[in-house]
Amino acid sequence: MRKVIAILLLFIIGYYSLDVLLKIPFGESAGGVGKHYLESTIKETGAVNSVTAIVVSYRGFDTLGEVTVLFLAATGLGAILYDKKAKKRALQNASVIVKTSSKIIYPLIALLGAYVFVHGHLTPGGGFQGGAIIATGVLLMFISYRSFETNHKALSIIESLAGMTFVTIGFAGLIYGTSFLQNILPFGIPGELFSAGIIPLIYIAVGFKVGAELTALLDNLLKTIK
Amino acid sequence: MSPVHFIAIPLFAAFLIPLAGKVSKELVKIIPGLVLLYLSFVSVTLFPIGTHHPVVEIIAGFKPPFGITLYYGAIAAFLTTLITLIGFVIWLYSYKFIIREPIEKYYMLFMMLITGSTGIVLTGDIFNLFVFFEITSIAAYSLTAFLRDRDGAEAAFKYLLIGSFASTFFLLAIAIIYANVHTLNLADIAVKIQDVPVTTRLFVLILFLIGLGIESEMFPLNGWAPDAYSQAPSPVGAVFGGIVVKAAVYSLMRIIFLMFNSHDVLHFLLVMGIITMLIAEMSAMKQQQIKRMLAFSSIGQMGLVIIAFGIGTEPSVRAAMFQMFNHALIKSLLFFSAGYLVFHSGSKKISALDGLGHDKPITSFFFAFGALAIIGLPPFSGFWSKLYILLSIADAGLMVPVVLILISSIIEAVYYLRVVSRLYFYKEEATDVRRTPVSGLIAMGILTVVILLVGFYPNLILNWMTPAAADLLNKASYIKFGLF
Amino acid sequence: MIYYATSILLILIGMYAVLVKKNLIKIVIGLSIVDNGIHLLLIAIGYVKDGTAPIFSKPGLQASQMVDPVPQALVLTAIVIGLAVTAVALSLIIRLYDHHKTLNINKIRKLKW
Amino acid sequence: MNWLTIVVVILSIVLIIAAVFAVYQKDLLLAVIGTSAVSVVLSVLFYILQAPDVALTEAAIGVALTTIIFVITIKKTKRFEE
Repeated sequence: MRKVIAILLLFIIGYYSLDVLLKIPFGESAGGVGKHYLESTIKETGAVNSVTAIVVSYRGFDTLGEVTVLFLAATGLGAILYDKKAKKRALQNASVIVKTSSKIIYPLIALLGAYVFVHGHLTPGGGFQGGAIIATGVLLMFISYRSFETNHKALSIIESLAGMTFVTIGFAGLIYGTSFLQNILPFGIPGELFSAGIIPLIYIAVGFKVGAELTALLDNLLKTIK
Repeated sequence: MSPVHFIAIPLFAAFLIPLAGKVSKELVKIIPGLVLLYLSFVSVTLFPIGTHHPVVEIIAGFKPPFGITLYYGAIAAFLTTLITLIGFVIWLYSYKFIIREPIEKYYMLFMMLITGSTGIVLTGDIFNLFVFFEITSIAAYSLTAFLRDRDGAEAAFKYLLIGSFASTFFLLAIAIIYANVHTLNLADIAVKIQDVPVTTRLFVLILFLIGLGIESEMFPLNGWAPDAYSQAPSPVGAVFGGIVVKAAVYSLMRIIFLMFNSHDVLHFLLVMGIITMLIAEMSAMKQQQIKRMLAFSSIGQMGLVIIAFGIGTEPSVRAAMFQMFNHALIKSLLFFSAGYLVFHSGSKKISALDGLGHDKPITSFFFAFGALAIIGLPPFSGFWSKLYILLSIADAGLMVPVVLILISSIIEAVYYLRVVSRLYFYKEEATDVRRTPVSGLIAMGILTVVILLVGFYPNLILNWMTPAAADLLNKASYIKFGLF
Repeated sequence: MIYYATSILLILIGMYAVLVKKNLIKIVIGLSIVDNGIHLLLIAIGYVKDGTAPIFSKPGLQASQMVDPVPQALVLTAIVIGLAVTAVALSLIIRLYDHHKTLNINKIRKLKW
Repeated sequence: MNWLTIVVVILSIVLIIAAVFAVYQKDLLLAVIGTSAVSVVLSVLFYILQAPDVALTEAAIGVALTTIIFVITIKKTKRFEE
């Protein structure tokens, strides 16, 4: 019965959404704000990658919100899974080969993550991707070494400081410029590493923050109950 | 001084709290209070400016529609002030009420919830609205499960499930809007959506109604609310009733008045409001647990607010805003006092409250006070808002809603007075030696004073409601200021 | 066109899982499939025929020949939000399992609907 | 119909099959692998749609992290659907 109702409902939703979507022309060149962003990214933000320019500069406020959402998830998860007695992770020790190779690979992954978030304004990628890559590297260590511990204190300090840096950069824009999160630094030469004003700074802060948050999140998940 | 403080400062505090926790546990509790005090200071300075002339704050230095803007008009001024005030009393109340670890995380979630809800109220960009909506919702899910007991986790999961469904619809609506008008700025969308085919607009409207209606507790999407309200810690119940729902209703109304302002839509709202109100009040009647009863009453009150918005005239919108204000205050008071009544009686059941009026006179007094105020008896503020809503509906020439509202008020009176009479006219059983902490009493005291003050001088608030109603109804001025 | 159809199908499959499935983890899987569908839809909306990625990596790239970057920026945000919701949902599931020792929604009192 | 269209059609079909598999599979671990397959294919589609940023994010977050947290949860709860 429930299945029939669900399928009927979904059929209606599907029909109408297709009906609406078919009215949208597919593959036409960007109009509206998208066109404006493409035409003036370099001029207005100094970034070569216009997706990054939008994420960090034009819609930087969304990114602040996005960072908050991740922080919120890490906090909420910590609150929901909170336990007075700290638990050990219940994973087996891996074989020597895995251990040795992950020891070698781990710094490389961390380096790759850092590269991705530092070059966010030039190449695809940025703070979130870089942070996620770093967290996967730490996970590799978690899996291979039973005793591998992250420094919780340091993680939470990094998290906090990176978040505060983001907000502070925002306020700096308000104080030294005219609006919150305004790009107050010189843009430099587009395409070079040290360009695009505050974009790399924000992405570095985001990268650290996301890396620390996701690591803490994984650690919390791995350690709780059972 | 700029409106962005409302969003950035609590966020900064949320990031700061874990650092402060390394220094001292007490600091963790104090920081949110300081932040909210500062925000009330910001409110006081900005309020006259915003009500007089909308302040449009640009983020990141790009002119709308290219950058994100914050729109601090009369209604946003009113709602941010309300959120700050309620947030402050909730903090006061939580100070001694939340004794369960992790206290640090509780305050972080609380601060981010304030960020999210002020963000919802202030933002002038639809995707940004979505982001803040998610912030508010995720904080709310986590706070619901804060006690980590069985029922809390169930309620939170149910809330999360329905909430994620809602945000899915919301995101789909944004996608379709962007595909059609290629802009995300609310004012810009309001201009351009007129050229969009009618069927598309209807579809988007339905998506919005589902997406935002869930948080606004509209029938039939409010299944999460009773569980979430009753299983969360008591101050969190006040957070839902006083902050989250208000922000959600505002955003729904803003979108409807900006994009789909037609009589049919408003009539639909009216009908939904009536159904929501009647069903909720009748369910409240049957409840055995006090916080569930309050939750249903809260849904019923939101139904009343939606009815008033659905009339869509200037006096009715004004009355609706006034009702939102009153409901936020009174429902917080009720949740606060109920929290300690439950704590003292040791049970969530209404039947366990027998005779507490003699044992815990002050807390019981606050509850009785709140009950009388929410029913809408004369010297309290609730009376005025209900009266104005009824008058405005009668003015619009609709008699059926008036009768239905009166009937639901009677139902409301019955179930509230039933609880109050249990408090006072039943025999005292056991006495509880624990006392209600002073900070909780102060929080309730502040609310009581404000309710009485507004009850005697309704014009104090009502005068500010007039520009707020105009702000919501006047689409042209929103577009003019929102786009420069 | 095929992208629109695919994304709508994905959304519907996910919603079907959320509405019909009894297993908590299956429901969350359904939610993440719905999310994926919407992400695909957004990116498809921004696509420009024969366009290039919106990165001015070499000289000579025309702005008019690039795909719309806005939906991409939105999807970036939406993906992260989806991860956050999934993480919170799964932590709630761990709590629920701890209390009930089951993932079946029918055996958990309040989650029946 | 050029070759890219054919690739897209095939990928879309794989996408749908993976999603259906994820919904119907009783073994949750396999179902999660189904969702990560959805993410992998999506990530390729994003690349074809000229969205390398999104493709990278989907690969890092959708494929890796989401799958990992699902697997951890399944390990802590139950592997088979009743």
